[in-house]
Amino acid sequence: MSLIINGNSIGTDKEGFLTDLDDWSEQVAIMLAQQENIQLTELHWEIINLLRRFYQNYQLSPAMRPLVKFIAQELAPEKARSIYLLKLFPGSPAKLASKIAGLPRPDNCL
Amino acid sequence: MQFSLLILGSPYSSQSVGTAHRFAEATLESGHSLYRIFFYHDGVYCGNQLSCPPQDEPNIPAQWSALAAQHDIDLVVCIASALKRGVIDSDEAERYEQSAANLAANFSISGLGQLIDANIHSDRVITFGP
Amino acid sequence: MAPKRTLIVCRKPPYGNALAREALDVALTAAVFEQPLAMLFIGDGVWQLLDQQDSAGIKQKNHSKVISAFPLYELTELYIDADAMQQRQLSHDHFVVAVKPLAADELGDFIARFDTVLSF
Amino acid sequence: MTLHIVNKSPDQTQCLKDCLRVFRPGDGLLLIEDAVYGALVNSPYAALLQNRPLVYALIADIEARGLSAMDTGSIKRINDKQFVDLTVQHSPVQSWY
Repeated sequence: MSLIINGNSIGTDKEGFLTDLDDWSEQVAIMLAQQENIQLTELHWEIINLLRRFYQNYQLSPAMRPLVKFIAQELAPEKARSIYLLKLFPGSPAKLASKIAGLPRPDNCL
Repeated sequence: MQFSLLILGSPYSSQSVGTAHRFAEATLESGHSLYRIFFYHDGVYCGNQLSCPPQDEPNIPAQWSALAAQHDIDLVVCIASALKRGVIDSDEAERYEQSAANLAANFSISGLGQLIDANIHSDRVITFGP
Repeated sequence: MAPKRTLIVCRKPPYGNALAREALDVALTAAVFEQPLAMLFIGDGVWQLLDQQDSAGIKQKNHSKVISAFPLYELTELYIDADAMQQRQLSHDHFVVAVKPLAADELGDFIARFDTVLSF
Repeated sequence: MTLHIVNKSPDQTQCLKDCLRVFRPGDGLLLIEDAVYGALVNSPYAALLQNRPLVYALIADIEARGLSAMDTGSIKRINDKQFVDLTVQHSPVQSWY
């Protein structure tokens, strides 16, 4: 699987996670989001940038609970709720947002 | 009592895998049950069905498969340990676009949550270090 | 079912063997499943806690960065072998997270309080 | 009471020494695999292990290594089923390797 951006092919796995994390760019994020039928707004970007910071700090793709805690710490308590994240990234927000933010596939816990 | 085992050693490199197998048999002979055997670290190689030992050495993956089939024991290789070491089932092979799968019969590939679950449901979790 | 008290004992230094990192993954998973958990760093395991680790040169993931995420995973029951710390002339300032010291004569009783000990 | 299981020879790793630092009266100690060399009365580590109650060594490992006829002093030799019994009688069980 791959995305084509400006004529360059960018590898992803079948679920859309980047093969090479260094390929990530804002444009890649927009395309990854489009594949999930998500139109990125400023509120999405706020979470995406936060996830990238989380990964930089901890080298982990977060599970829901630590992500929520990190949001409370870094953004605002009212955004540190799974309902808020579900609205932006429906389904499994931590996994979906991690994918769009160019983080590695989270370890399959189950 | 209900036991689960955590196996970390590599078959054919560490005796610990054999010790764990004898221990598993002894628990069953003593009337206990085995809830799950969780293979982590190099232990995941126990799930490689492509092992081809000489005829006068045990086929370790086949031994575990047989024990599991006979006593209905859950054999789980940790997905994070297994995938990077090239132990893979057909679902994961498809996901990662690999040409083959090699997980031995009666093993499943799953996450560390299965170790946590085994701990919750067992009276004892015994670790066999590499 | 009553939650089981589980202790992860870390005895290996980081990087030389994957077990050090794999122990952290077990801890993170237990945290995600909201299982009560404590960790004890003994012997060479205390080296895992050093801050200032920079593993880029050996192309491995940074061990201390993962440990620094522990508070976000609510992993706060962290204990250290005070003797091992002293032998290596380490102080709490060297560490990436807060850990509670246990003296040699406390270790055995401490370990015995748990239902399961997973040792790495 | 804790059961400690050690599987490396005392010269190979710190694990026996680390284990004995946390060992309490009443705890059990089982030597398996390469750790059974430590069970010999003539081992340099005999002083650490002899004449303590509740120290065991696996017979299969003693036999495999050609140590059957050697003196293991006060250390009790047990079989695999007795190994299981020890893990039933003790909690928690900690492995040192």
